[in-house]
Amino acid sequence: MTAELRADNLHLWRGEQHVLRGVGFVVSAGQCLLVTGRNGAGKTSLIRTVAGLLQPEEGRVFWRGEPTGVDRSRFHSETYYLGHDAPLKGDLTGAENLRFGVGIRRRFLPDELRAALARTAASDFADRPVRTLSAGQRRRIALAGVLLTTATLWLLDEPTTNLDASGQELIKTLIEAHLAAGGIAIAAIHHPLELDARATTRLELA
Amino acid sequence: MTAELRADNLHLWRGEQHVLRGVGFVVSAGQCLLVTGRNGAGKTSLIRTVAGLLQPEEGRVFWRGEPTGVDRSRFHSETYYLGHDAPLKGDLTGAENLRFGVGIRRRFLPDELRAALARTAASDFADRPVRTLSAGQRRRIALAGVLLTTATLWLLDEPTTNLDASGQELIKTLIEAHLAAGGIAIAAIHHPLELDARATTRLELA
Amino acid sequence: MTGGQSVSPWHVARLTVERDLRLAFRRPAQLVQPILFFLIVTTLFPLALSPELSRLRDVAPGVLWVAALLSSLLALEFLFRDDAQDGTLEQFALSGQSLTWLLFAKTFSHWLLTGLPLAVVAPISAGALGVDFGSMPGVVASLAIGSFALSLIGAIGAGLTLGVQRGGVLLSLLTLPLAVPILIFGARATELAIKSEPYGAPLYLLAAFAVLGLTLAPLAAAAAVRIGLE
Amino acid sequence: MTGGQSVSPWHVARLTVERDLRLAFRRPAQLVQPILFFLIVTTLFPLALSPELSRLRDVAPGVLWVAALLSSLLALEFLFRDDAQDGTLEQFALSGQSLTWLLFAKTFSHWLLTGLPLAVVAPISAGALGVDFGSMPGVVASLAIGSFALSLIGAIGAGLTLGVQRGGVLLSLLTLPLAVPILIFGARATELAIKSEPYGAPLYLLAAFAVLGLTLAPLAAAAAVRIGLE
Amino acid sequence: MNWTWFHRLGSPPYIYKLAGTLTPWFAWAAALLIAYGLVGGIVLAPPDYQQKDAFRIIYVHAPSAWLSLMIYTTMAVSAAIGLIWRMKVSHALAAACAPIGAWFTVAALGTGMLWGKPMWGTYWVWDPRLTAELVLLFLYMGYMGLRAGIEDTQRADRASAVLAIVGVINVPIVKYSVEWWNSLHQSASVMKLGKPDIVLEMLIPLLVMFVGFTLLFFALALVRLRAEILRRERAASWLREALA
Ligand code: HEM
Ligand SMILES: Nc1ncnc2c1ncn2[C@@H]1O[C@H](COP(=O)(O)OP(=O)(O)OP(=O)(O)O)[C@@H](O)[C@H]1O
Ligand SMILES: Nc1ncnc2c1ncn2[C@@H]1O[C@H](COP(=O)(O)OP(=O)(O)OP(=O)(O)O)[C@@H](O)[C@H]1O
Ligand SMILES: [Mg+2]
Ligand SMILES: [Mg+2]
Repeated sequence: MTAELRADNLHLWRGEQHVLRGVGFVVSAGQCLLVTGRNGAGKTSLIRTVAGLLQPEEGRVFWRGEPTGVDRSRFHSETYYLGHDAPLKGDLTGAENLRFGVGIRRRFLPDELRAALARTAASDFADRPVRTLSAGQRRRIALAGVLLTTATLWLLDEPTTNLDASGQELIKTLIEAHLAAGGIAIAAIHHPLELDARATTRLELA
Repeated sequence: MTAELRADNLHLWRGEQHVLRGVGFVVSAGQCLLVTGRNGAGKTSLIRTVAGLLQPEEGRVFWRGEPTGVDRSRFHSETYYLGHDAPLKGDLTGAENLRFGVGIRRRFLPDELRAALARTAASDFADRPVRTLSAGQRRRIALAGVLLTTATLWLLDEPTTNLDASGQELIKTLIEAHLAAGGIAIAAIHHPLELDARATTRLELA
Repeated sequence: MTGGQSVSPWHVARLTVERDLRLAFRRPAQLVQPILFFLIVTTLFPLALSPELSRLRDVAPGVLWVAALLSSLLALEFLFRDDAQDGTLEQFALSGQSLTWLLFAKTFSHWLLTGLPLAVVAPISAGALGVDFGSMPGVVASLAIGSFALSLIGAIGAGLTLGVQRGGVLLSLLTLPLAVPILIFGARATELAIKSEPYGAPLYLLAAFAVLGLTLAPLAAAAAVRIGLE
Repeated sequence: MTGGQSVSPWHVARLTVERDLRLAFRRPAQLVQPILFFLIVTTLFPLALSPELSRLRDVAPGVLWVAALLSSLLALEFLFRDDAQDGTLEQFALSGQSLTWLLFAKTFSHWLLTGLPLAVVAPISAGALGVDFGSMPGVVASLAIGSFALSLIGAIGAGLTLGVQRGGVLLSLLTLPLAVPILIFGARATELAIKSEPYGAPLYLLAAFAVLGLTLAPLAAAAAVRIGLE
Repeated sequence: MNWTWFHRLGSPPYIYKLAGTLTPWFAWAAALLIAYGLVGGIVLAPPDYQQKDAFRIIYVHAPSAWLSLMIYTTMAVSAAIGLIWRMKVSHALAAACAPIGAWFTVAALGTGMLWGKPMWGTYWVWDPRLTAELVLLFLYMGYMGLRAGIEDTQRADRASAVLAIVGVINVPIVKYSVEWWNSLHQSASVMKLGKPDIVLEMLIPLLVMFVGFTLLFFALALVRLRAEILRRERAASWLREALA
């Protein structure tokens, strides 16, 4: 079956709170789901539930028509999750981080790595220990990782955080290219991302 | 002397990089300095240098006409720095965090605490352990701390991070009120903050 | 603007200690951990050694003190670590209050939470190692004073290793050489107490170390923390 | 889209081990720390105990093993901690690769970096405790195998304590009971080696523990880590 | 008061050049003195009536031991100066001293152990002085470990300076341990107030060795100091000019 992510009637409690109350959606190849909502609405919770990091009390997530729990490792090999904090080792350089971090998912050539870094304008500082990078520089390294993984499904939690104006634009371009290539993206955002309206669905959590 | 912050010809190296190259500015009571610049331009470094957390190789910072290093504790007692991450203890509730965190700086009544939390729309979750809060909810607690401290000089590093639309508006209102009361603010930002132009100076780092 | 009443040093210290105690009591499991660790280490020895009580009693001072030292060291790692990670330490440094005093308050509550309980439960371990009941006051006193001195000295190392990832083992490396005198006199006091001989002299020396630590360690720790924040 | 060549389990393990080794060698100071800690702890005993070599030799197996165990425990805390904090573990769990296998690779490199060096330097400490040169092979072999088993068992505890702040002491608590058999047989093997008696039997038992750990521990650790990530 | 000399001492280019000029002088003087001391001590001095020839280890042991303490003190003092007056060269000197001091400590321990076997029948005893000297080695290692653990040179400088200063407490402990606790180890016979109680033929080579070792330390420290300065100032313009 072609790429499609569907969530049915998700219910999630966090502590005392009923955070997701019957959330459902379908996103298919070439589509992006923008999740919005006030602080604490449940955007992060939703994305982590889709990724399989949180277990909903009710409802299921389907990938290519199958529940994601069934063949978890296949689902995960097609998915990339980038959360509030970038998963980087301060003591390794940006390039090394990607070599090891993405390397356990797929083999790639050094050229591909360079190309990904260049696309996120991270080449200049890719060979410095991540510890010495600014907040936005780290995000750019992490974004190069998203590209390099070539996953079909992107799960991005506030991807524009810490990025400057050119970075905001970059996010938009990257997602558009990903969708054009038949990928799927789910992004939690606070600032409007002007994506092509036809390819975008919005989900407002309350 | 009235409140005034002046920086003269600041030079700062971070590792191999000459990050601040002769930065200087003056901000006086009722004024706000908005620091902008691409990722890695040195916004965080500048703010930390002003706070006294980094030592510049050259140049000095003056507060009320005196170098900040001379009577450090007086300068600090009039300053509040809020960095990329909010200084909160996950195991304490928001209210407790403020009680201890701000309490070592000044005595305040429970009512003041409640009022500060209400102003940042954080009352609803102020009694839950911070660990269980969403990214934006944490920021709101930290912002209540800024208000409660009643410092004259605010140093804010990307204050709108993780905040929803109403939060962006809130930041603007808070800074405006602070300036109107004769305070000074320095804020590093990526997204435009529509403050009153007369009260705002911009500093673009390159 | 900078209004409100100003705060007295006592108030500052009280708040700091109260905060640490409250944090600790939020996770009661953590509270008992140093104690349990101490008890377990002291029971490991009889396992690895021999179960004859007479031989055990001979090594009891050494075992008790090494266990106390290690348990202190393990706990020390967290003296400033959490506060450094979440930015609390930065706020301390920028609070306008004396950083030395704030760190002293933190060190004191650390001792209340780790060193003192250890001295209190020591009689259990000591009993298991064959020490007589009459010797317990000496054992407890020497451990209580010694662990206070250890906490103070450890504060320096904890401050110094702030900037270092996985500072734990480095912290031990830095603290142990300075802790050796405490270990020697502490073990000596305990040994004398166990043999029912007068143990005043080494105990006074231990107290002298604690006083020395009291005056110097918070200063050094504050200097170290300031550097670590850069 | 999901293109590129797929990766073999060996490649995954190699990358993981290489990453950990590289991280460790980036900070050479860290590499020698467990060793130094071990050496220091073994020198503490004579200080707290008595300086007579004959008496020291009697307690040598116990001291060596307790020091090795503690040094392992201290290091164990960092087995998954850093990776959990910076999100690497989350990425492991979401990588589509076997988490069990990834964690086994991590545990193995952990042993390479902490357990093995410890066994290698043990003769120095043993010598200081009065052990003869001829007994060293037995001492080294028992520590090498024992520390491998300890790392494996520790991995379970390290996984379980992920969600727990300041898991260090709790980790020790969880691991110690499981580690007791290793301690007993290891110390026994070392004791026999020191007395120049045949030490094959306890050594085989130690190896058996390691094999058991090899098959079960990574599975349990993976389950524990999954829970910790929620 | 004129402080220019003090500021000159804080200037890396000046120190770099000065160190370069002084090093050969120290090195040659050290070589000559050590050669003389070795000949005097090992060939010319009479055997000890009690210890026979074993006592000759003293010519390496005692100077190494003295230096291990002296170097630590030097390191701590220069670290303190660096910390108080923010003098980079001073930190560089402290960093340069540490490994040298550690090696002298190892030498003192090693020769002491070799000497211990014939004298006390064992390589090692847990005696206060021996232990304190071992602690000194740990302090040196801790100092170097802390330096290696912190990437940023300036932070490493200042953090390790605090440690060096705190650890200086151990120096008097090593020095006076023999008097404070009854120890197997020899008490001071040369380095003490009043007349040394050792015969002149033995004493003179010993003192010559001591001066020779000290000069050797100076030479090594200056070489290392130059390397430190090079490493730290690799971006500075004066260096490019100096090397061009
Ligand atoms: C590992 C074993 C040893 C260590 C760590 C050690 C350490 C030291 C130290 C630190 C000093 C310098 C003390 C000072 O400056 O006052 C010293 C001096 C000396 N040591 Fe040792 N020592 C060891 C073994 C021995 C042995 C076996 C002997 C001979 C019996 C010996 C004889 C001396 C003498 C004669 C001096 C010069 C004392 C003076 O005039 O100040 N040492 N040793
Ligand atoms: N600890 C460090 N060591 C060395 N270099 C550093 C360190 N921290 C930051 N830098 C470098 O200093 C420069 C300025 O960093 P800074 O964090 O001030 O940037 P910024 O303007 O706040 O960027 P951002 O918008 O991404 O937050 C960057 O090039 C960064 O790589
Ligand atoms: N670990 C937790 N335990 C209990 N409640 C939690 C936990 N994490 C989050 N919550 C609560 O669940 C709700 C949703 O949180 P979530 O992080 O998903 O919000 P969000 O939409 O991502 O918010 P933000 O825009 O601030 O990032 C919030 O009310 C939050 O307080
Ligand atoms: Mg969120
Ligand atoms: Mg920044």
